[in-house]
Amino acid sequence: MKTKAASFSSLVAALGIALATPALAQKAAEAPGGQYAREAEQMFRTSFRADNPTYWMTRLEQDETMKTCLQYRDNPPRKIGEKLERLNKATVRYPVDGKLIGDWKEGEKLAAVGTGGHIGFIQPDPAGRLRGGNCYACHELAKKEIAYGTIGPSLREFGKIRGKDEGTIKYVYDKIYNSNAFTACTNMPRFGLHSWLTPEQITHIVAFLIDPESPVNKD
Amino acid sequence: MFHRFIKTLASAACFAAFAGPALAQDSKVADELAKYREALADGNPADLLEVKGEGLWSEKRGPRSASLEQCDMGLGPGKLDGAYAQLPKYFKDTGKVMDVESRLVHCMVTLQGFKPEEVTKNWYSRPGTESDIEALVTFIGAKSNGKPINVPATHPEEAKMVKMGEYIFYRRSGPQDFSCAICHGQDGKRIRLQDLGNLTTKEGAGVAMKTWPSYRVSQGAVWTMQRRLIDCMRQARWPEPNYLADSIIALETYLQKTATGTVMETPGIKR
Amino acid sequence: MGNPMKIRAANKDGVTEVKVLVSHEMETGQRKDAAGAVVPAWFITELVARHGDKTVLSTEFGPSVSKNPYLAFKFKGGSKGDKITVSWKDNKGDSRSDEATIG
Amino acid sequence: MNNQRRTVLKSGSGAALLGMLAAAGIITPGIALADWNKAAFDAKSMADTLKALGAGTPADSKDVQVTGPDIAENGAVVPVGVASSLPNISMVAILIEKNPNALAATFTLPEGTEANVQTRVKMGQTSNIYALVKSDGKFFMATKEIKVTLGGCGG
Repeated sequence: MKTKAASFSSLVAALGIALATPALAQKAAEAPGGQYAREAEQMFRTSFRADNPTYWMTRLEQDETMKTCLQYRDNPPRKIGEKLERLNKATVRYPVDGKLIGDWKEGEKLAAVGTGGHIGFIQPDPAGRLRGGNCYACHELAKKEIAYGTIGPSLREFGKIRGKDEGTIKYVYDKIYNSNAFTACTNMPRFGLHSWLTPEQITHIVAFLIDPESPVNKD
Repeated sequence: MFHRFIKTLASAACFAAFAGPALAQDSKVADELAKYREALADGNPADLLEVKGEGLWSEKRGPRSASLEQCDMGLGPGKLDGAYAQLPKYFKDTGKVMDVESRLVHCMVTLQGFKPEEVTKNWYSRPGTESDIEALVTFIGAKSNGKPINVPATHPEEAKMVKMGEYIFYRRSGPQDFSCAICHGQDGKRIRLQDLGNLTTKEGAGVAMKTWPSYRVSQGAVWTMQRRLIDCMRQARWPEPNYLADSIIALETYLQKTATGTVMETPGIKR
Repeated sequence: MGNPMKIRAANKDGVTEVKVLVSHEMETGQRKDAAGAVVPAWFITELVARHGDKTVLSTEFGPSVSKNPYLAFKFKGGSKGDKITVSWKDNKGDSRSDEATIG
Repeated sequence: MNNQRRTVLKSGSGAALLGMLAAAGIITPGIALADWNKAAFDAKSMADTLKALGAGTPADSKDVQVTGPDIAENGAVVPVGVASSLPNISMVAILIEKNPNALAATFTLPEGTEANVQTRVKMGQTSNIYALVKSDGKFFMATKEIKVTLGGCGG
């Protein structure tokens, strides 16, 4: 649907036909920033202190996935989305011992922690502060935690419903490692790709979701 | 592809199965949160700062021993009623699109004779260090209370800033793949228990923009819009843009244009 | 001396309701600054409200009262135009008094 | 950490310092009135706090109400109130069980002041809040749990 609208209006634009295209189709076709996109990128890049550490500034770099998602407002045409998914699928790395399900208790802690990784001068995190998955920011998980977000789907009783077979375990691991391997431009971060979480930490979160003893699946 | 379809189905089923009790629990949580927010609304510490800002506005200060009463915030010298609600806008005298804070700093420099680095040194407060800018912006903001936000962005420079703000809004980067849009591009979502406005709609942007500046209880301070947006970027784990950076003003212009027509209710009080 | 308080007092059916908002850090003494040093405790210890010369409330605070303390209470009596005086002092010896008129 | 805090309180405040300041004329005697109940505010547990307040083991009472939301969106500012229909209430106190020091505030109510006060407190975590009142010289108590929730962006 979106793809059609996009190609239709670009065709219109290419032919230079002054047609009253529906507002929606026009909006879907234009990349954010329109003719000023390049200038906006330049302006954004020069909004920071010149003496910032290099590793801070690398956080502004965009890989192909980020650039493409921006261009399509996180809603890429199907073919382009599939290409991104293949690209991201190829990045998934596994723990050396090959075990994809870890300790749910560790996973429970990581799911609740939203701190870590803040840089800058105003409120940076102290060096070495635990970086969590911050899963509750977006997902419902254990019943007892009422302060959960709704940006992502509810994952309550995930393991109970989806089972604990190898395929499910691998899917969950891969999804946390690189969410874009399944849905291009999803809101969910690519935790493994960016080394935000280690492969081992990801196995703990997998356990938190799947282990029958985990509070996600009990009580 | 088929695999993905199955997954989607399964998660839809998961949601449906638990929608009943989850919603009941959610509505009780929502009621209690409403109670919490209501209890805070009467007695907003931002009111203390507003009084301070009013004093600072008329006090003769700086090397030129001048007050800010001749400052032109876009409606003419000294005209503050509704001024906050029509910013950012293009100013001929500087040839730039300016927001309330960059314009205020401009006045403190040109009228009072302060050096820019002097006035922006404490652009936000820390425990034990107060910020004149926070107090002044709280005062200026309150002067737009009850006025509709009005940033049509008809000047070409303003229209350009709106587009550039839109670009930054959707721009993803950093170790969490964040952009403004991933949290603020949909209706009816929340992060933990905090409602997330869809800032791409008039309603969502309106609810967000009308209450700033706002006292944040988690921070024990009033936050200006610059502080709010710079902190969003900190939370995205990016480096902090400079205070008064054009990219922040561009985002403000984009958001204020989207919110145009919404009646201001400031200072607000938030988590 | 601190910043001025915001005091509101209103009489209704012979009862005066007083609402006070105080500007104060209320530092707990448990927070660490960016360099990791403990920020010393700094909080209001006592706050007294008077209607004319008569004390209508005296309170003692510990550091777990919130930053910029808020207080609301009611007393019998008071009429429009009467003065309400609120005074506080903190653990560093700082103090302040402000007044409001019952409306 | 708590020890450091206590040291600060010992050296930086307390009746002695205020007395000195009052004597030196730095603060007016009119303001340096009552003695801040250091023992009660320094106490950690509920039991020690009650002891320091001279309250012993107060009876639970349905005629005492702790008001406040069940859920606090942030622990830094939690609105709480105490109200009671018991006769001749001369004192009200708010205690937070799981805070490092349980006592948050005490209110001395002269005759004519209603047993109905509201304030805002800090809570380090989800906890029971206790309201203590002194009615006709006897102590009574009521409790309510307030859940403190985390914010989304992670601080």
